[in-house]
Amino acid sequence: MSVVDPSRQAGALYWPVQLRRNVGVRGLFAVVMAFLVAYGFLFPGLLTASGFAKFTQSWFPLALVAMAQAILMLTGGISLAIGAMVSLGAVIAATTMTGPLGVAGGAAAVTLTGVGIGAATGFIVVKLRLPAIVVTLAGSFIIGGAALLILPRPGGAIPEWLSDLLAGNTPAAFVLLVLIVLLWKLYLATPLGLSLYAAGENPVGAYRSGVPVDGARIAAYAISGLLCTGAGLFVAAQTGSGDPVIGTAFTLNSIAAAVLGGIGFLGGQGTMRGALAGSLLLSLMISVMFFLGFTPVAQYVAQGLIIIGAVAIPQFRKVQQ
Amino acid sequence: SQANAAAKCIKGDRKAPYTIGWANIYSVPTWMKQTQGTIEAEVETLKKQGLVDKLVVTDAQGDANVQIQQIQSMIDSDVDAIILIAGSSTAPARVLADACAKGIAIINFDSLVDTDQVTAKVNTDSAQWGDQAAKFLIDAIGGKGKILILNGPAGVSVSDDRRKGADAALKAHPEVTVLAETNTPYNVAPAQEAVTSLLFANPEIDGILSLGGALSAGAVLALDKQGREQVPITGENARQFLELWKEKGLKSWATMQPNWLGAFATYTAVQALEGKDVPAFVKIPLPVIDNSNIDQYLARAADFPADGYIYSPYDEELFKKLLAEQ
Amino acid sequence: MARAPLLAAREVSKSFFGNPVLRDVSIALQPGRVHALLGENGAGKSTLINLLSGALRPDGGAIEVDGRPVSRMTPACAQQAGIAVVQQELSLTASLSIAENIGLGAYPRRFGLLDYPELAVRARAACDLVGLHEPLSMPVGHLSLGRRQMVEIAKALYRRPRVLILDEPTSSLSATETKVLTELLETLRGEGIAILYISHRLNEVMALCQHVTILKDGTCTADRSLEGTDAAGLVRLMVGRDPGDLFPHWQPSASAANAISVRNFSAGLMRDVDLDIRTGEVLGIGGLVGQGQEDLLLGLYGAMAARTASATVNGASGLPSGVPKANALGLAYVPADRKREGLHLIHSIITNMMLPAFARLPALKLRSRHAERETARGLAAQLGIKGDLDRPAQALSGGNQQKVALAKWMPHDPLVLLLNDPTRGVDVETKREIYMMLRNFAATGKAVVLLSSDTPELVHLCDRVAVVREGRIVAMLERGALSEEAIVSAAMGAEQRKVAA
Amino acid sequence: MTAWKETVGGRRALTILRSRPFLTVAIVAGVWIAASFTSRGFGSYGHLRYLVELAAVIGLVAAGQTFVVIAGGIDLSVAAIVTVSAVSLPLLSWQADPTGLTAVLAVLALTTTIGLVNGLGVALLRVHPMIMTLAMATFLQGLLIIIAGGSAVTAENPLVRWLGNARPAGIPAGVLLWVAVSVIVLAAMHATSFGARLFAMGANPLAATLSGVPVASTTLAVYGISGFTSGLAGVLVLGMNGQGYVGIGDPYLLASIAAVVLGGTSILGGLGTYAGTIPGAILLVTITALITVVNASPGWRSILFGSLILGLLLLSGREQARR
Ligand SMILES: Nc1ncnc2c1ncn2[C@@H]1O[C@H](COP(=O)(O)OP(=O)(O)OP(=O)(O)O)[C@@H](O)[C@H]1O
Ligand SMILES: Nc1ncnc2c1ncn2[C@@H]1O[C@H](COP(=O)(O)OP(=O)(O)OP(=O)(O)O)[C@@H](O)[C@H]1O
Ligand SMILES: [Mg+2]
Ligand SMILES: [Mg+2]
Repeated sequence: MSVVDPSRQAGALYWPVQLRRNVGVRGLFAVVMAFLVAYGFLFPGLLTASGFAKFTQSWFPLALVAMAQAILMLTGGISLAIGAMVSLGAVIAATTMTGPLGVAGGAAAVTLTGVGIGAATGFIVVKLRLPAIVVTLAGSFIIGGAALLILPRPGGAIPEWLSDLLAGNTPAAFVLLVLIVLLWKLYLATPLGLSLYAAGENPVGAYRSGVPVDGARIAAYAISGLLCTGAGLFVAAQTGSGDPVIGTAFTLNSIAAAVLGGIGFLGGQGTMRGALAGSLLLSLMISVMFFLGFTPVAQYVAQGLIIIGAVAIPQFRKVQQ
Repeated sequence: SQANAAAKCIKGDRKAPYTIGWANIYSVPTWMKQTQGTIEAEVETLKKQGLVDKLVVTDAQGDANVQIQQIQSMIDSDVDAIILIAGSSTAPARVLADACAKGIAIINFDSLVDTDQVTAKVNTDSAQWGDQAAKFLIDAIGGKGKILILNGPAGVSVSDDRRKGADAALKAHPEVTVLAETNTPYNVAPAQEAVTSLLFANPEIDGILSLGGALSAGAVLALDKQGREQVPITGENARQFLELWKEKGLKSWATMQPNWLGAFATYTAVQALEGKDVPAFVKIPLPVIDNSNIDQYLARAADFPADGYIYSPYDEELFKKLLAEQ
Repeated sequence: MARAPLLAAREVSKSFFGNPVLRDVSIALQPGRVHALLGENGAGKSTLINLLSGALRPDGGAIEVDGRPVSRMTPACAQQAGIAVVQQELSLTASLSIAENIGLGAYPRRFGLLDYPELAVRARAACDLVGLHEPLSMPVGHLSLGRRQMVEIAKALYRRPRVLILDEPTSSLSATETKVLTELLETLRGEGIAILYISHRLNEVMALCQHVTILKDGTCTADRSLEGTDAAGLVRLMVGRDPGDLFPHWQPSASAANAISVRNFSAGLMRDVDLDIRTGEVLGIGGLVGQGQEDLLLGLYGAMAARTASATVNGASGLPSGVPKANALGLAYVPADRKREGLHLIHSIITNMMLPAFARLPALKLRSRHAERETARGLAAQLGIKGDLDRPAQALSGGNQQKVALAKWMPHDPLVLLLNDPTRGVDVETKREIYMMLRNFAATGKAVVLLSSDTPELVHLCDRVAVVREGRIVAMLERGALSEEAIVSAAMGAEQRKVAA
Repeated sequence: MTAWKETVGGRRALTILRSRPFLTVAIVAGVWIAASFTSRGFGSYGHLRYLVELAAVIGLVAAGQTFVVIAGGIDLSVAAIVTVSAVSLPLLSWQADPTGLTAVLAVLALTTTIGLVNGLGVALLRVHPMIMTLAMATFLQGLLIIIAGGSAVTAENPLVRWLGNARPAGIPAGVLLWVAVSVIVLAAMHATSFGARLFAMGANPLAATLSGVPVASTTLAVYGISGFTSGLAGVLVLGMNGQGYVGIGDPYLLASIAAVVLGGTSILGGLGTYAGTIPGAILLVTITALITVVNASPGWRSILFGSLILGLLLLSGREQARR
C-alpha cells in the first residue's frame, strides 16, 4: 500500500475540505463583507467595544435561529415552529429565573424544553413519516399556545446581572457565538455530524452505509429546538423580560437566512457558515439602511433587491463561466 | 434652572434644531400611515419654527427585535429625540434605558412600554376604554342580556388592558352573560369570520362588546350577511364602521386612538428638549363618538382613507392644553 | 465443504407488495473465491445482495455469517461482520468530500471525534488501490459517474472487508479502469476475501469468477463452478435457450451526408473539436471515463453552453439553443445517470415514457390516457419491460429503468440519437435487442452517436469511433482499424494516430 | 367477498378510496358530523355554506400555490398579492364601466404580472423560489405604503360586490367562482401536457430539462397562474368584506400552504393534486370555526388548533418515500 507519512497528512485533509465548502458561499461572503465595511464606514462607533457588542447582540438571536433552521434543512426537514419555540424559551426564562428555580434552574428548564420538544417533533416527523412542514405548523400553534399559557401578556423578568452579562456592553454574544460555532464543528466531527448531510441528501445510501439515519435526523430536531429556546433565553435577557409572541418573525427570517446562505430544501446542500452569513446579511441590512437614511418605502424595496441580488449575482457569475 | 425643571432623560445639552427619530413598529397599515402623516405635518411646523431639522423614520416590519436594533441605531446616530410605538410592551425597555442615559428625549405613544426610563408616555387609557365601552353596552341592552366580546390579538398588552378594563362593569351586572369571546387581529375579515361562527353557535345575542379597530365592522357585516337584526355594538373610529353605523342605523358608541397622538408625541419631545417640564404620563381623554356627533365625523370622511380612521380634530392649542392639564 | 461459508443465504424469499421477487434462494460465499451472480434485469440480484447486506430483511429463510444465522441483519451489523457492498453510485453524498464519503458510517475516531488525519491516510490507501487520484477533499458531486463508481469501490475497500459484494461495479467503467479493478479483485481473492460479483458483461465474469449462481425470475437456476462453461453456456443458463450473436451483423449504411457537422466546438471539458456525424452511421465515442465525452453530447444537445466556429445540425445552421430546440431538430439524448438525469423515479412508468411527448405537444392540448397507455404498452413490449406500467419507475430494477429511459424517445423517431452509455446495467438479451435497434436505426439513414464505456460494444457496433482524451478527439478510428487495443491505446495516449475524418 | 376488488371497476374504486384527496374529504365529512353533534349550530346548512365560502378564498390562493408546489417551487408572496389586489382595486374603478369588469381585469392583469416577475426571477435569475417570492412580498409592502389609503373614496365596484354577496340559486357567488376555477385547474393539471410537465419538473427538474420540457416558460406560467389566482382571491375577499385594507391577505400565506400539504401534495414537488387541496382548504376553515366557538383561553385554543391539525395529519397519512 502507499507509504504516507501520517504527520504530513495531519490537517492536509481537514482544511482543504473546509476550503472547498467555501466555494458555494464566496459570493455571499463578499456581499456580507461589503456590507460590514459599509456599516463600519457609516458608523465608526462599530469599532468600539460597546458598538461591536450591541451589533453582535442584535445579530445573535437571528444567527441562532438560522442555525436551527439550517440544521433541519440539511437533513431534508424544515420547521415553521422556530418563532414559537423562541417565544416559549423567552417566557420560560422570564418566569423562572427570578423565581425559586433561579438562573441555573431556569436555564435548565429552557434547555430541557428545547431539547424535549425538538426531539418529540423529530420523532413525529421521522418515525411517523409525516411531512415536517405541517407537523411544525401544527407544532407552532401548540407551542405558541403553551407560551401564552405561561405568560398571557408580556411580563416576567430576568435578573439584571444576567441581562448585563449577556446583553450589556460586553462582547458576550460574540463569544457565545464563537463557542456555538466551535461546538457545531465538534458536532460535525461526531458520528452523527456528517451523517446529517448523508441522511439529508441520500437517506437510502446512507442507511446502507451503516449511518444511523433516523437517529441523526431526530438529533438534528433536538439540537434545533435547543438553539431556538436558547435564542429565546437570550432575547429575554436582552429585553429583560418575556413576551409570548416575541419570536413570531423569526420563523420566516430563519428560513430566509438559511436559504440565502445556500442551504437547499432537498437536504444535504449547503453549509452552516452560509446560513450564518445569510443571517448576518439580514441583520446588517437593517442597520446599514438606517444609516443610509432610507425611508420605509426605500427600505422595503432595497431589502428585496439585496436579498435577490445576494443570491442572483453569484449565480449569474457561475452561469457566465 | 431649566436643568432642574427638565423632564426625565433630558440633560439640557442638546440644542435646536433637533433630529427626531420615529421608531415605527410597522408602517404599512393605514392607521400607521395616517399617524405618520400627522407626525410629518407636525415636523413641518416645527421646522418652520427652527426647532427641528430632520425626521428619521424606521419601520420594524412588525418585529419587536428589529425595533430594538433600530432604536439602537438611532442611539448610535445620536438623534435628539425618539418617538415610538412599541412592538412589545416589555422588549424595548433596556434599549430605551440606554437612550435615556444618553440624554435622548423619548416619547412613547399608543403601544406603551413597561418602563419609566422614558421622558413621557402619551396615550389614551386602555382600561378606561374597556370600562366605558362595557358601560355603554350594558346600558344599551338594558342591563341584562347575552353578549359576545371581541378582543384584539392574544398576548398583546393593549388588547389585554382593554379587556381587563371591561371586567368591573361586567361583574357589576351579573345579568349580563358573556356567551363567548374571541381573539383576532384588529382586522375586518378575521372578525367577520369569527363572529359568523359564533352567531351560528349562539343564535340569541343582545349585544357585542367589540374592543377595537375594525372588529366592529366585521361583526356588523357578519350580522348583515346572515340577515339578522343588528344589535348594540361598541366600536372605534374606523371609517368603514362609522359608515356602516350610519347606513344600518346602529345603536352604537365608539371611541378612538387618535392618530394625532403621533403629532402630539413629536410636539412633546421638542417641548422636553426645549427644557419644558413634561409629565411622565399624558393621559389623552378618550374622544367619544355617538349618535350626537357621528354626522360631524362622517362629514369629514372624504378627507380620510376609505380603510382609514376618522380622528378628532387637533391643533397646537389642544397640545398645550393637554401638557398643561396633567 | 469443510469450512463454513463466510456469508450465506439459506432459502431466502422476498416479495414487494405481494409480488414475489425471490423464492427460496440460497447462495454461499467462500473465502478466496469470486462468485458471480447472474441473471436478467429484474431477476432479483440486487434484492438478494440487499438481503445479504442487511439493507432489506428477508420474508423467509435466513442469512448466515460464518455458518451462524443472524437473527436481524442490519447494514451496521453487516459492517461489523466485515461485509462491504459496492452499490451502484447509490450510497454517496454529493456534498461531502471523497474522503468523507469513503469513511461514512465507519469513521476513524479519536476522543469520539472524527480523526481527519487518520481518515486521510486510510482513504488515500483505499483510493490508491483503485487508482483514484483526485484530491481527497473534492466533493463527490464534482466527479463523473465513472469516478464516483471508483469512490464507491474505494469505500468498500476502506472497510477492509472479509466479504466484498459488488453490484455491477464496471457498468460505467471503461476497459482500462475495469482492468485495474480486475487485477485488484484477483489480489483480494488471493488474500482470502470472499467476493460476490454481479455483472452483465460476461467476458469479465468468465475472466474473473470461479463460481456462478444464476437467478431467473427470483429462483435459483444454477449454482455451479464456472469451470468448463463458456459465455454462451452462461447465457443459455440465464435465458434458458441458445443465445445468438450478441452483436448484429455489421453492414455499412453510412452516407456521405452529414447529420451534424461542427467546427471548433467547445463545451465544458471539450476544446476546439471538429466533428462530422454522418447520416446512417453509428459513431462511437470512446476514451477513459470523464475526458469530456459527455460534454460533447450535452453541447450538441443544447443542454450545456457550447461555442462553435460553425455548425450544421440536420440542415439548420448553428447549434440548438436549448433542449426543446434540439428536439425540434430531431435530436434525442439518453443520459447515463438514469436515476438523476433520465427518470422521474416517483412517477409511473407510463408517465416516464410519455414525457418527451408532453414536452413537445402544445401545452394545453388535452391528453388521451388511453392513447398514452397503448403507446407505453407497445414500447414496453418492444423492450421487454414486464409488469404493471402504473408502478413508479423506482420499483423497476436498474436495467429495466435504463430501458425506460431509452424507450421514451422511440415514438418520436429522432433523426440523431445521442446515447450516453445506453446499455449500462442492461442484461445480455436486452443488449442484443438494443444493438439490433441501433443498427436498424442507422440503416434507415439516421445517425447514432454512441458514447460507451463498453469497448467491445464500440468495436462491434460502430462505423467509426472517436477517442477522446483531455477534451480533444485524439483519434478517429475507421471501421477497418477498430479493435479494443486500438481504442485503449488511443485513450491512454500511447500512440497518436489521427486518421483523417 | 373480495371478488369485487378484482374487477377493473373495483380496483379503480379502491384506488380512489385509498387516495389522499378522498381521505381528506372523508376527514372533512367526519369533522363536520362530529362537530354538528357537539357544537350548537355548527351543522346548519347556512354555517356549512359559509365555511365553504370562506374556504373558497383559501382555495383560490391555494390553486396557484398547488401549481407552484407541484412544479417544485413555493410562493411566499401570495398574501401580499391578495392584499395588493384588494387594496388597489378601488383605485382602479372607472366611472365609464358600469359593470366594474374592467377594473377587475386590470387588477388581475397586475397580479398576474407580479406572478410573472416571480417566475422570471426563479427561471432566469435562478433565484431560489423562496427567496424570490419573499423578496417580492417585501417589494409589495413598499408598494402598499405608497398605494394604501391613497383613495379617499370608497369605490363601489358592482361586480366585486356581487361576487362577495350574491347567492344565485342559494349558492354564494364566491363558491361558484371557486367551482369554476377548480374545474379549470383540475383539467389543466391532469388532462393537459402542461400539467404533465409540471409534475415532471417538480419530481426531477434535470431529467425534465433533458427530456425537452421547456422549463423556463413553464416556470413563468406557474408563477403567473399563482399571481392570477391570488389576485382573484383578493377580489373575492374585497367583495366579502366591503373594504380592502392592508393585511387583508395575511392569513392566506400559511393557510394556502397548509391546504396544499393537508391535501396530500408533497411540499417537495412532483406529487399531488388540487383535488386534495380543495378539501384541505375546507378542513382548515372548519377547524378554525370549531376553535372559535370553544370557550377557552387563547393559549388553550391555540393548543387545541395545533393538536387537531396534527391529529388529522396522523389520520390522513404519511409522506411517500422518495429516492
Ligand atoms: N422496493 C421495491 N418495490 C417494488 N418492487 C421492487 C422493489 N425492489 C425491487 N423490486 C422488483 O423486484 C424485482 C427484482 O429486482 P432487482 O433489482 O433485484 O433485479 P436485478 O436482478 O438486480 O436487476 P438488474 O439486473 O436490472 O439490476 C424487479 O422486478 C423489481 O421491479
Ligand atoms: N425507494 C424505493 N422504492 C422502491 N424500490 C426501490 C427503492 N429504492 C430501491 N428500490 C429497489 O431496490 C433495488 C435495488 O436498487 P439499486 O438501485 O441499489 O440496484 P440496481 O437495481 O442494481 O440498480 P443499478 O443497476 O443502478 O445498480 C432496485 O431493484 C429498486 O427497484
Ligand atoms: Mg440490480
Ligand atoms: Mg442493476
